[in-house]
Amino acid sequence: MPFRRKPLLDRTIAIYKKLIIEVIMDFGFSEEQELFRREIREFVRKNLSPDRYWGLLDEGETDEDWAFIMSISKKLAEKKWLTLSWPKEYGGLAVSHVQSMIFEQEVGYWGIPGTSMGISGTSWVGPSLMLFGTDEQKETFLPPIAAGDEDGVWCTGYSEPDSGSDLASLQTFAERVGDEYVINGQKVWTSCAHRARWMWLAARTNRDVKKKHHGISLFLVDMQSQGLKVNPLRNFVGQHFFNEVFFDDVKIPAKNLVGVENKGWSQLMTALSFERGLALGASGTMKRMLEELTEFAKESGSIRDPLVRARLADFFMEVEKLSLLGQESVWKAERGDIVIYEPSRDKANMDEILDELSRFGADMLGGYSLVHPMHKNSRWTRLKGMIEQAYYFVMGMAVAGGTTDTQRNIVANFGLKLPRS
Amino acid sequence: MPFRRKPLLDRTIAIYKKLIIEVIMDFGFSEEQELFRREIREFVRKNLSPDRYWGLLDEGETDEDWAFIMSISKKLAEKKWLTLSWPKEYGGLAVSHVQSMIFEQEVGYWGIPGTSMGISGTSWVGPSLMLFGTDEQKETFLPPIAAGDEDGVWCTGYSEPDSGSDLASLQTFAERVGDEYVINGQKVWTSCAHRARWMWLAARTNRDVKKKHHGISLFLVDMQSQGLKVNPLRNFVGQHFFNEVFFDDVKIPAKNLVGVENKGWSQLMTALSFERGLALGASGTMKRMLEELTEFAKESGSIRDPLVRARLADFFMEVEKLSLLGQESVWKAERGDIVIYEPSRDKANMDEILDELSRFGADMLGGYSLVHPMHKNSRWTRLKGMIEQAYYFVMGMAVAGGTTDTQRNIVANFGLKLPRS
Amino acid sequence: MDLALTKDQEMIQKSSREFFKKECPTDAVRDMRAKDQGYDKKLWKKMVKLGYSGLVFPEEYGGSDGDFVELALLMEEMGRALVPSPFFPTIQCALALLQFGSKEQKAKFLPGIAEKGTTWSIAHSERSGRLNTSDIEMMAVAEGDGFNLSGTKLFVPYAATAGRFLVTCLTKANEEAGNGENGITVFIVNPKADGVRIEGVPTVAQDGRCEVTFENVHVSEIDILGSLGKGADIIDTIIQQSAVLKAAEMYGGARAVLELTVNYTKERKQFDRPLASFQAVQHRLVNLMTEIDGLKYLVFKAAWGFAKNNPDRSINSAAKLKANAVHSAVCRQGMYLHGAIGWTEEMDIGLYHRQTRAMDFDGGSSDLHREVIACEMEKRTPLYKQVPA
Amino acid sequence: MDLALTKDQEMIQKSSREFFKKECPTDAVRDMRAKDQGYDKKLWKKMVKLGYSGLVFPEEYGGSDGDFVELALLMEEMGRALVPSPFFPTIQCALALLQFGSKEQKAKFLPGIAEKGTTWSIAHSERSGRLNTSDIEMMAVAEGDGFNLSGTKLFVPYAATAGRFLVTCLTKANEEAGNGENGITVFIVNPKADGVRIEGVPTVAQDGRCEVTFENVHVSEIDILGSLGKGADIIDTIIQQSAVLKAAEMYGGARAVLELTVNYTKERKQFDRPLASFQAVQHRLVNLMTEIDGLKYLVFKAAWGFAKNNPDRSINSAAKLKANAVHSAVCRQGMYLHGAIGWTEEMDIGLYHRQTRAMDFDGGSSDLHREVIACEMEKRTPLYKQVPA
Repeated sequence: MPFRRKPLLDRTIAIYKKLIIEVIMDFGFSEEQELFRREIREFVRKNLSPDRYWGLLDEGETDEDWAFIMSISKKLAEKKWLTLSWPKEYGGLAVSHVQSMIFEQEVGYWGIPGTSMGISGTSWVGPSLMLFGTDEQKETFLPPIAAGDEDGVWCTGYSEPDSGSDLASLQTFAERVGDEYVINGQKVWTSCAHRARWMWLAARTNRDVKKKHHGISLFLVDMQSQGLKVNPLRNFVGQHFFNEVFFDDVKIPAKNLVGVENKGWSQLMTALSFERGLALGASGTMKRMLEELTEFAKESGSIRDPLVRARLADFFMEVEKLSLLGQESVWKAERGDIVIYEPSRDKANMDEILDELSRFGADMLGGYSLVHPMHKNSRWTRLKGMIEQAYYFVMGMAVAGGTTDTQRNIVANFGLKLPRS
Repeated sequence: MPFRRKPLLDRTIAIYKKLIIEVIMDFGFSEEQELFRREIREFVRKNLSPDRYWGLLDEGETDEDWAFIMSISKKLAEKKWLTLSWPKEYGGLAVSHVQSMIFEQEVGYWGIPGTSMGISGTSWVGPSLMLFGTDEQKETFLPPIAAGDEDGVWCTGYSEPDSGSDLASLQTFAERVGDEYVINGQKVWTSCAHRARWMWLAARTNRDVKKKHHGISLFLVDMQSQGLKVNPLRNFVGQHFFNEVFFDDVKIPAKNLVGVENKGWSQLMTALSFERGLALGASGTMKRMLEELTEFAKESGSIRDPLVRARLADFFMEVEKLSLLGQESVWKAERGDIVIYEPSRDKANMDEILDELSRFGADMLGGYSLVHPMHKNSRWTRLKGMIEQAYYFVMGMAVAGGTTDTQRNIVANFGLKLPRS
Repeated sequence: MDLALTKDQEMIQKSSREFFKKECPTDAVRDMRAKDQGYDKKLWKKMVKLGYSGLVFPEEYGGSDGDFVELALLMEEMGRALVPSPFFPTIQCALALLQFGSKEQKAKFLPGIAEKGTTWSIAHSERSGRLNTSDIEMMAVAEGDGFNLSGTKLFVPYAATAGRFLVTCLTKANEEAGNGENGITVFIVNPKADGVRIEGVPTVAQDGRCEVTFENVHVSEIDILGSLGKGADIIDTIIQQSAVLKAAEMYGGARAVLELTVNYTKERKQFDRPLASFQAVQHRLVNLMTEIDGLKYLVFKAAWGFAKNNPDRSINSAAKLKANAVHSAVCRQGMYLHGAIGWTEEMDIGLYHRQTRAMDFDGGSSDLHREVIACEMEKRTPLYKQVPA
Repeated sequence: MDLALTKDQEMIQKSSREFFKKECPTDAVRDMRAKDQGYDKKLWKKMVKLGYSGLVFPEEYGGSDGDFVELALLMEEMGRALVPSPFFPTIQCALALLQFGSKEQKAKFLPGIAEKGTTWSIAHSERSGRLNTSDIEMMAVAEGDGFNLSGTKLFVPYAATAGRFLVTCLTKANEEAGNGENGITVFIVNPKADGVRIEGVPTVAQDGRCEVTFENVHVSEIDILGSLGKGADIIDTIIQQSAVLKAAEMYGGARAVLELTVNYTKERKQFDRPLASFQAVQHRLVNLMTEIDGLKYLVFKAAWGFAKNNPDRSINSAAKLKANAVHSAVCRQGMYLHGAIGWTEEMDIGLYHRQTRAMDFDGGSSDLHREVIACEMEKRTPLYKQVPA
């Protein structure tokens, strides 16, 4: 089957030439998309100081920090950027996957805070409610999220002390009593619980099931409920992201059940699948780290060291690769394909690159890498502390989204169709 | 419990000082041992050309090569170095483990060929026969090995087409008929079968066993037996180390059974455990490669490249580490401890280092690494072809002694006492 | 952003894959490699007939106006099918002719490549065994209407059957200017010229490598490619383009080896379970797949840059850098996961592994490309320091 | 070759392990680190009383004539127990005093360290944040009976409570000689001298790091360590010795983290089976164990070299190079295998991880030690080219 095109060219030369120029496998962006990118950067210049980088799990230590983050949420809401991909009826802009991607990349690069309304408001609580929620739930809960209100800040109650990566083994129990559910149990590693107004809770509603995946339901829980206690879990360098949340006969109205009782597992899986953009944001963040490190190398003179040059080049390649893999998922989603193993593939890869990049960065900083990442204003802090932040928190991130090993198992089963191990 | 020693010193100062100087944790060698090392080097200078390196699975391609290798075996036998660790009654020198170690290190560094009498004569056929053999077997089979005779060249028939790392699943069957065994089946990856006079064979003698490990026996098989066919298995670059061996009603005298029928598995495991020195020889070989690469870098000027310097330093560290780990096992054996997981630990590590070193070496050689490893005399061959040899054969070596993954499983179970996966 | 292939691209991919599957099965690869010249001239003629050699030439030179992405797709298929052929060095030279050749040179040489399948080779690397232009020592001395070339080139691919060479030399005029980089000139040389001696180098890839010695070989001034003393830029362009094309070929090969290995580990049982069910095996395969997926997009983003006439040096070099790492890794780990059987000459995986070093060499080593990227990074003003336009 | 410990060595190992287990449990570590000076003076006094600070001094200076292997064993135990103390910088300085100090200096200072537990610190690194002597910019200008020192030293450990500093400076006399390396002089400086200003740096390891500023600090000639302008050799020796001691400490820490992690993965269940039964987990742990075992022998072979008065630069540097890789790897992978719980401040593993960067810095970075090894390799005639004596 020869593909010389001369006969073809003879006939339709004009159309063909057009085809070649415009429709080749395309890694570029439209003018509108580039405009949007510039608009985001304009927003950053106007609203964020160049002296602080809010990315890399920096959710703000102090109340002042938190107030600032919420003020950014508010401004993002004004532009409808909090809910960029939501349908217009829920206050969104209903933009394409590609445009969402651009936003996530920029958020990663500039470290724009306050984009997710707690840990989960915009990313999966909203979209899940649109799919599974009642009309009343939609009317009550979506507007505060879209508006960037304090009342739209959510945390997510999945993990429990003994469940680890094995989410389905959760034990927190919600018992139906009249038109209420009474909740008892404990959640752990709950990011943002100390800031959130609401919790997106997965609890067991039936213990007599053959497969532990059955008998799980999802609830909307007021964090101000009686019997609910939030306990800070400081991390090993003293920062406060995580919490324990205790439920002692916490009563919530039955109408705060999401979807169908005991069918929560598939809803929960759907919610998890919304978290596709991890690699996009992370590659933006790592691009920033790499540019900052290159500048540091230029200023310190170590850019002349061939070892530094070689490693910078390697990381450029890795970050570019990760970014392109993230784009692959976006493109697949855009054309309606189902993305299954790709986010796991990219998550595992991202953890590894970030781990190596942060260690390399720390080596480059030498003595300056000794400085505590919480002391962002010390005069010995370099690169706004982002290297130390990454160095100490990579493992936390690796664990937070399911461990890297678990991600690789998923890719093995769904990406390579290998038998379960 | 303070350990200030002043009171002690006051009393026995002289004895104590002696203690300090002579008995600290000692990485050095005695004068006798150093002398032995010099004697080996003298042997090398006298008998081996500096233009060829015989290590790294180079068992000689041509009949001339083989004749040369056997001539070295003969000379080694004259010095009793083939059987250095054998008891004196069997023609050995009964040297210490440390002295054997020195020999293995030098064999690796200088690439001395012909030290093992086929693939197994000196290393496990001999020692196993001493433990499990009849007096007649010892009298018949040990002297030709010790003498470096062609009749003392052995191959080992363990692997079969479907057994892989799972040795116990072997299917070649030996049936007792009168005072003979009749053998049918097939072996594969049999190194040196085309040179060997004898095979050390593991075959099944009982199929009706609950655990497949039972019902295996060991035999001594004449390679000139009728019905035995050796088929070369060339490797992917055209070299001939491996063979298939077919048994079609091969009859051997019943007295060629080793030890007890159906108890072969534990004898076989004992034989495998004799193979402790792998890391010692390999670290010698890698030390040589590294020195040759350093010389190449000096000659080509790439020694001034900081990237080359850094990688050379890393490999120096790795090879030194591997060598020290190998010495640990020797020291443990010397003082009578049982060495269990250590050889597996070092084998897995060795495979990895050799893989990386050979790839680094190939990168350093640039275009010269394109040259075929079998063309050792081409004027484009560098470093006697040892880098290409290693680059293409590492995986073969990784597989030959049980895969690296299997080695790690062993270390996990026996070294770290982790539960079976 | 749309990562789908165009209809034309899909057609090239599909048709070439089918063609090579039929015409170049692995047994044929073994036979072809065993030949002295390292390939089969009949297969080469068929490839020429299909328009492969002129794919990206303008119509006026007998080509079909294809774009760089199509070329990369074709290379991918050649990598997948292990096609032994002088395609790569020929296209390396042809692209340089297209970009730097005079009108006369193009008219003289390109139709021969596109229609008659004249093969070319690039005689560049010397005793350093590297592609860095700073390593060039071969001299061209002005004489009469041109230059006399003397020196030795190493690892020249498929040189024995080439119709022309591109040869890099130091030209005296520029050497006096004191700057080695800019003192280089590229000459078009006929291998049949007096003083050219070609000797085969026995390579493990059996890819027709030669040592080519030039002894006072006279080359007319009209056979200078580009202009006198400006050869370093030409070489740089050739390396950038060929890095991407070679990376595409390596991507095809890497994907094929991954598939071979996945299939093997699914079938092969060990300790009564498929090898592919061991977590250690799975994670190796997953890591390899991740890198191979990533390589794909680096390659095609780079190729897209050339197709849009806006190549990105960092991406081009990143593609080859990643290819060098991935191709070797999947071959070595693939061999490992195949176990001893992968080592035998009957299995196809070894055919790929034999090429790893040659693939690494052609189109530039990792060190070379790391330095290209580092230079670009050093030059660039970081985004966060840019003042908005 | 005998890798067993001597009775004395075993006694030190056993007694110090028990001592730290009792006196320095991890809760105490948390408390001590939270103090301003970063350690507990009471614990330090006890350590002094046990003879730790004078372990390797000759008897005449109040020491117990221990050898370098014993010192390394003690460091190993401190690493295992995370002991916060100024032991390391004090011993760094003390070893330099022992080797390079005048009789008077030794008599004046060593007994104070051995018996009173006066602590010392080394003020060497500056704004480059590295230990390379070529980065030293601080100047000492001759005046009167000595020199005036001016400049800023960074990341000086436990400086706020130190009784003396060793300070590296460029001395003018030598700077004029034009060679920066040899223009360095080491001064013994009293932190209470006029013009010394000490400010704490908030480090994640909470290890009492300070910035120390010297403003025209006058130091008498008799407080020069070694001779004028020969300080580079002293620093080199200090780095070589302290590389091995720090590596020993890191070995102890790494071994402890491995044990914590192995135990945790055995207990912790996931998907109804112990975490430690997953092959991916097992292989991670096996690889870590291998490296930690290897580190042990590198450390003790290096220490043995010092004990025999025949130190091997390559081995010393290899020990630190390996320690830098292993300690960080086991902390990071250990954190990872612990899952989220490892991240909490209640778990001990985080206490080790907080030290990784400081451990890497003290005793020399990987780059520094790679270069030491490379120099040695370059100098050496390879065995196969040596002519027999």
